[in-house]
Amino acid sequence: MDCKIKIDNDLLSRSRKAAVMIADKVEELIKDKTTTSVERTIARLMGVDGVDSQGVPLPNVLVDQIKKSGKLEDGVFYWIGNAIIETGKTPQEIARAIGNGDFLITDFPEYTNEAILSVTESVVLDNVSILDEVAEERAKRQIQYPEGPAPLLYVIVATGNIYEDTVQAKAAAKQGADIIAVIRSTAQSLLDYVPFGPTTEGFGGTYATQENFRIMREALDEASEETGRYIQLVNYASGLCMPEIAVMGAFERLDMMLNDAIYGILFRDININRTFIDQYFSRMINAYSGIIINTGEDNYLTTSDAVEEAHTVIASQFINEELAVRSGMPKKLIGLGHAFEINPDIEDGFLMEIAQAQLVRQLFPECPIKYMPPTKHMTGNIFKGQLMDGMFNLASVMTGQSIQLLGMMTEAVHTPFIQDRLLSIENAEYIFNNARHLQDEIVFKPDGIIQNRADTVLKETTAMLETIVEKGLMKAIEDGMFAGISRSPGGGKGADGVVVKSMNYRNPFMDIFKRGLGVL
Amino acid sequence: MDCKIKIDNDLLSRSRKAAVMIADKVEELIKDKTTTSVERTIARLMGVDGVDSQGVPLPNVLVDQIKKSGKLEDGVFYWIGNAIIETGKTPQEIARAIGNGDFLITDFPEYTNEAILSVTESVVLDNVSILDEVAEERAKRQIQYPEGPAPLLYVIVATGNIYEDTVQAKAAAKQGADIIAVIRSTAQSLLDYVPFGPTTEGFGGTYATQENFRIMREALDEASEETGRYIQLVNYASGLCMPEIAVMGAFERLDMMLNDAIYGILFRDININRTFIDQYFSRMINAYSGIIINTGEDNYLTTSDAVEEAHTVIASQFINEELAVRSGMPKKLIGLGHAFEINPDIEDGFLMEIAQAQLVRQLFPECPIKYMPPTKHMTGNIFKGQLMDGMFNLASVMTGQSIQLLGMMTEAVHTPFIQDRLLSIENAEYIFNNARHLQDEIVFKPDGIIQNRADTVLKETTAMLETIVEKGLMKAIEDGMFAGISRSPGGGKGADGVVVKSMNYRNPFMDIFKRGLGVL
Amino acid sequence: MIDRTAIKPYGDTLNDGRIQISFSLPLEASPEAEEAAKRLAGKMGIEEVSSVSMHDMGEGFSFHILYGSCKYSVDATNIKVAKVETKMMTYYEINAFVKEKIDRKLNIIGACTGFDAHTVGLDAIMNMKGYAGEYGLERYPEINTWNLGSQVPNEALIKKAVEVDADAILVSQVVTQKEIHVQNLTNLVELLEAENLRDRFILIAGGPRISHELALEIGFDAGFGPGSLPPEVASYIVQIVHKRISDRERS
Amino acid sequence: MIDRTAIKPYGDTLNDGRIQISFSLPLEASPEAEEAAKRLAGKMGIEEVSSVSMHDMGEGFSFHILYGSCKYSVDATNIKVAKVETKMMTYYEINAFVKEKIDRKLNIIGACTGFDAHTVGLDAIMNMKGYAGEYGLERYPEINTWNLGSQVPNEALIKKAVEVDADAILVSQVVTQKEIHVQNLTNLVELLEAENLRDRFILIAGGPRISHELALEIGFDAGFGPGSLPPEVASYIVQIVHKRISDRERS
Ligand code: B12
Ligand code: B12
Ligand SMILES: Cc1ncc(COP(=O)(O)O)c(C=O)c1O
Ligand SMILES: Cc1ncc(COP(=O)(O)O)c(C=O)c1O
Repeated sequence: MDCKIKIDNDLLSRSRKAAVMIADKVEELIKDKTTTSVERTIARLMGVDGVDSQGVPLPNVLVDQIKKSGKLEDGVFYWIGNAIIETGKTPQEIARAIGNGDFLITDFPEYTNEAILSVTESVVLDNVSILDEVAEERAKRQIQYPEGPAPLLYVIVATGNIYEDTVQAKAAAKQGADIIAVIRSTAQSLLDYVPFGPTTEGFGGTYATQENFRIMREALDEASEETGRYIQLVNYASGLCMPEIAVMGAFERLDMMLNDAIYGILFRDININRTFIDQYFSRMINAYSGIIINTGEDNYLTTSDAVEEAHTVIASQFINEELAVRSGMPKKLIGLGHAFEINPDIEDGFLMEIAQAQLVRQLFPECPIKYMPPTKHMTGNIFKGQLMDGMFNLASVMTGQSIQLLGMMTEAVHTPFIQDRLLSIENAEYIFNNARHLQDEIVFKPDGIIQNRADTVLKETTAMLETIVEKGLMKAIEDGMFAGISRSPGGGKGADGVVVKSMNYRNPFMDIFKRGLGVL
Repeated sequence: MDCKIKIDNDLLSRSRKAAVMIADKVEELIKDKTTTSVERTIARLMGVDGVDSQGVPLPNVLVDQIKKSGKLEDGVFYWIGNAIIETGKTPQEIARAIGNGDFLITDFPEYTNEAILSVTESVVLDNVSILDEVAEERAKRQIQYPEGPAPLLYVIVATGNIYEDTVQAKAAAKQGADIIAVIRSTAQSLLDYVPFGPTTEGFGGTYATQENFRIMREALDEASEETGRYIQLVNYASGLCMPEIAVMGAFERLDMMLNDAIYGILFRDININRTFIDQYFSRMINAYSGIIINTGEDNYLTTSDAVEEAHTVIASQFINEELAVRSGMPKKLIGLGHAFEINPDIEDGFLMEIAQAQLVRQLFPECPIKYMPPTKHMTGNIFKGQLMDGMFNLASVMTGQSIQLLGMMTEAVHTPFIQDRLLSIENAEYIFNNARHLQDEIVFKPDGIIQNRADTVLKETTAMLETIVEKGLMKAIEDGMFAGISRSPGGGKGADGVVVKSMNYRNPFMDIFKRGLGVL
Repeated sequence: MIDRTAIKPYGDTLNDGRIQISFSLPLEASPEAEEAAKRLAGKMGIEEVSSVSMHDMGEGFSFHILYGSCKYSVDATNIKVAKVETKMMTYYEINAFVKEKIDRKLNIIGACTGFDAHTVGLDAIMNMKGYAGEYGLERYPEINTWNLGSQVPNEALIKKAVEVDADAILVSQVVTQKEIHVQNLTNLVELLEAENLRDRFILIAGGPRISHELALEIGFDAGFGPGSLPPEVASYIVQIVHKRISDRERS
Repeated sequence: MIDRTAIKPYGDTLNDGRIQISFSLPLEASPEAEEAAKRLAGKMGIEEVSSVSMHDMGEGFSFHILYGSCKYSVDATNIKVAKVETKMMTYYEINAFVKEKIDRKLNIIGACTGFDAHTVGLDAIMNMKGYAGEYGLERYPEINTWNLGSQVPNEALIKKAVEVDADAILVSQVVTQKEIHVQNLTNLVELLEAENLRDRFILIAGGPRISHELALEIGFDAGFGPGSLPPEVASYIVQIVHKRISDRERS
């Protein structure tokens, strides 16, 4: 990929420096804290799964009981370990027993950390080695079924019924899709637990459950075998259960996870601390398991004006990138998101889209860039919509994007029908192929509309990042600097799930992941 | 408009030189001949119109009678003038009388050319001044209702019924169309007369009649007033009645005429001599009346492969241009045609389309270039079709084309429905506006696919033209060098309408037009 | 001439009935699937059916595009559609109207209810910045506004509406899958009725799939669909508030 | 499980019946026109109709896009579509077949008849170069061909077919407006019958709107639609010629 636009290196290094300072403060803020969802994740990593007789997931049963006893500050690892010593049971048996009301886990005599580390060593290593195996399995399959040329074709399924989803997903794969995302039901991000088992009822999406992951993975593996291409599976490590879903995805060989440092705060009114803590551990799980994350900056442009707020996308990408690096993510797993959302009626709007896409591409050359389609300005006019999606596909292949979430001509009407996906894949394949090397063919005029637009956006980005350094990210969010949405540090859902860790607290998984990822 | 691709000036000047030599031979061939259709045209220019009791157009009645008497070599002008002297009637009265069988025009005693010129002077000048007035009226209206930015939006109507056509045309104008072409009925080009009066039955189009021209002109003038844009009207000066239709269009203020030097020979198997003779006079009428012609090279690519045969389009454009110049056409009236017809499944096909469009644009910088949409590779898949039309529109605005014949998503299905036109106009307006200045923004890589493709095509063009010089245009056509269709010089329809002029022969209109146009 | 009592689709000739349809079938592409598609069109009253495109989609599905001639017509002379009848005023006229005729500031509260987090539409109506060149309600000097944002439970909305003594409640519903918007809106009306509060507020729904008719059916006072503008909504509210005051004074 | 006796359109859930339709109405865009469009859809048996787009087109017309749920289903178990039944052979197999089993070269003549000047389709089947990677009939060493090109009157075609003693006549018809192709093809059959020549030739029609079924109806032996390939046509001809020879020998 050539460098098509000139980038002001001073602005670039100032932006990166600002991102580092912003991330420093976030790390400072979260380093002594854990959350209920992180603890449930640790429980899952120790093998706890399933539901009690009321249908409450056992990780919740366990963590809720400890929390109720006021002892979550020691962490679920400590208490499970302690119970193992006392009962000789496995973590899962312990959780089930608690679910049955057989005992309170916090009632047992308390052993030393050393004792606990030694009794849990095998369960920890066994579970980590499952993650290793899954990652190896992926690597193996990706060699056996190599992927096509970028931009990769990413489509969503969203029937609400996991079994309908598999039909649609396999059909899409055969039609040419490379990546399948199962959209979650509207309500899920605010649930403080992960539903259990296969599900067949959701609104605008299908619940993320470990069983649903497994069912879809199996279907896509079949599709891989039939098509000869490794079909990637995506879900959302987002919302109140961010790290739990990350670990479930890691167990079931998901390949990508939507995961953003700020999205939940802004768009789901989730507490800021909760989000940052969850995000840090989620990304570590993803990184360790070789799962690509997709950040959610595209959402800013569905809410605010895509011309006026272009720089907020890039500022957020710098922050998301830096935070991901702190979780040990290599650049190649950091999928940064942006979107083609400029009002189609604007003269030369396409030039501005190209400027933005090219800028993102060049600022983050090692990151897989995820390009989101026109949505906000899509109307029920499916014929014009098909065209806007075509221009989006062209912008992508002209600027070397990596992951192309395909636009649907029925965007303003319904979640995709089977034929909507067919036509969107056909759209992308036509444009990508027909203009395959256009990016190598054209040079942008040095002082033209495109270059000038890129300059302006980068300038505004640097200015925004430096303002955030000054006032702090919290205050920036409170001031509505992203998507015009204001959130206060104390507010938001899930705040009560944030817990300051005690001296006793241990999370051996994080230690292993850090070691594996080379995080200090 | 910048020069985006480098053009080899040696190839360019060799091509032009070849075109001059080819045109020389064509002029040589035709200069001592006339045709029945040219003669009917002269009759019309003298005021003959209407039909006899059998419905045969009076220009045909007149010319057929003279021909039957074996005296067409003197020309219809001579015989009408002669009859005026003898009968004192107007040309129209004479024609009507012949239609009634009152007398044979060739039976009168024969007067001298001087006598004839003097008695016809006023009728000739009066009719020419009608043409002048019509052209002035157009000029006036084009100032009052200025046209929008290029590419101009050109759509067709083809209901078969002139009254439905006007409804569709006015709706299209309001939706944003700049140019309306009324497609002719399939059968018309092979009719050796022009039907008379308003018509309501046609296959795949509506008959070109002078009354239909008038009805549509009136409708479009209303549309101009309502939209504030001068709406141009197009028909076909093509087929066996090429010059007659040219003159009817000139009377009824048509603005463009499809008119090609070779199209009829190839695609309608019309005799070569007939075509060249008709074409020469048709273009003179068009030129004198300020009517833009549209050549038909696009048709080669609907028949042959657009990648392999690209050079045949440009070779033909050089010939068409040179022949038009000989008829006194200024460059700004020579609308050269080409087409976006590369198989959409070809990798980098879009780059080849751009190369071709840019090449045509730069080779003929003063000519209005008429760009024809994808048709051959359109299927019933209207959703993909809408997209291909979008890419066509993009190629156009990227390369500065002048006249954009809009593609229809239903191309493979039916002649356009009212909504097909709506959606195609919306398509063009979106793409043109959204990428308005893209052509000023990008430079093509010196040694890239686009430049190399343009080089190859120009090289092949020059070679083809030089081969044609060697073997002669007749032989080239016989050898199937254009669109793979072979036609022999003696064959084809309308050959019997070619007549070698006698010493007596006069065509005062041609003299006036030549003078007006500065043709020697 | 067009016969308005028997309006038919139009392709290129009056009453030709030409229409386009497309759909998928759970049959793999084959001449039989194509025939099935045509027969289905036939059942729908489409004549001269022409199958113009068929795609195989894998997994035993095919996609079909057809053209044909619809044999039905509709009587356009007896169609009545309920519409918001109040006069559309400008920003300035609305503020002047409130000042003159109501003589106190109006209180308007809005929310995206249930799990709906699509705030852009409601913001378009309420936010300072407004929409399509029109100021939003926040900007109106004669109107006090509370925009509760996204995912607000109906109960919370009612509580706040009572607290601020709202004249009008604006509810946005964008997600419509499985008619969830109708359920949410109906539930709000029921809750208000249960607490005997229904008549206290002008109840307005909005969203891309909301029509005035639908809103009336559900028990709202008005509904605003796609492309609605802030002054349309404000015009309606101030005139109805004024009317209700006048009615009360008169009785 | 899919019930093949009651196949319905599929959007994202089995039997949801979802379909898309679009058409124009001779009514200017208005809520009433939108309602008229919905009622029309209703008459077509579409339920839960949602009008998703309406354009005004000027001159009193509007364009409508709707989605909805089709209430009809079709029985896919009783659909039979006539198909060309001969075995598809390759270029080499066909030539070998002629050599071995017929032992003389075949004569095939083709034309675009009437006013039809669309030669590309016929050329795809007949020309040397062929189509989609398959050689055309001209290339077959065991076949003599005459391609008369465009706008050939039926009379001229018959005359030439008799002259060259054709085994098969290929007719291409692309323009279909007002069913002109059906008229042209029917006329050819009638002329042949009148001259008692019908049985002498294998009569084949082709074109984008030709199906085998349609061809049979009109009285042709076979029809070839969009995407047909030269060896398909050649396979059919050589096998039928062979069959007719065998039949004759046997009787
Ligand atoms: C932007 C957007 C989002 C953004 C929302 C950001 C935000 N801050 O609002 C994000 C990315 C967060 C989002 C998320 C989701 N979305 Co969403 N989203 C859209 C999108 C692209 C545009 C909506 C929009 O902003 N339109 C612009 C505004 C101005 O138009 P409007 O809402 O119609 O408002 C106008 C009128 O309707 C009216 N109006 C609206 N409200 C009110 C209220 C009152 C009182 C009045 C008077 C008037 C009024 O006035 C406004 C101005 O004229 C649509 C697709 C589309 N193009 O329509 C999908 C869409 C609405 N989303 C959809 C879905 C399914 C979701 C998700 C559930 C997906 C998922 N499973 O994760 C999530 C969850 C959201 C949730 N919990 O509600 C579906 C809904 C399908 C359906 N019909 O049920 C759509 C149609 C996309 C699709 N095809 O799948 N989405
Ligand atoms: C190319 C073309 C032309 C070219 C033809 C050049 C040429 N040398 O053939 C030109 C520009 C001259 C032309 C002119 C016109 N055309 Co035209 N044309 C087309 C176009 C774009 C493509 C047709 C084509 O070549 N397809 C490619 C070939 C390979 O496909 P095919 O024909 O289907 O052939 C395959 C099969 O059908 C089959 N097959 C076909 N014939 C035969 C025969 C036999 C025996 C067998 C076995 C098989 C077989 O095998 C082939 C290979 O698989 C179509 C639109 C479209 N995309 O389909 C319009 C189209 C056919 N044309 C149309 C019209 C109206 C015209 C005109 C009448 C317009 C006018 N008023 O001036 C004129 C007049 C033509 C005339 N007198 O017939 C309409 C017809 C509408 C209708 N359904 O009736 C169409 C559909 C365009 C439109 N939407 O308006 N046209
Ligand atoms: C980062 C991220 N997470 C999650 C979601 C999905 O929304 P929800 O919060 O309902 O899971 C999105 C939507 O685009 C997103 O970008
Ligand atoms: C120059 C020219 N004349 C005429 C026509 C129309 O065909 P016909 O010969 O039926 O008039 C075309 C078609 O594209 C054309 O390019």
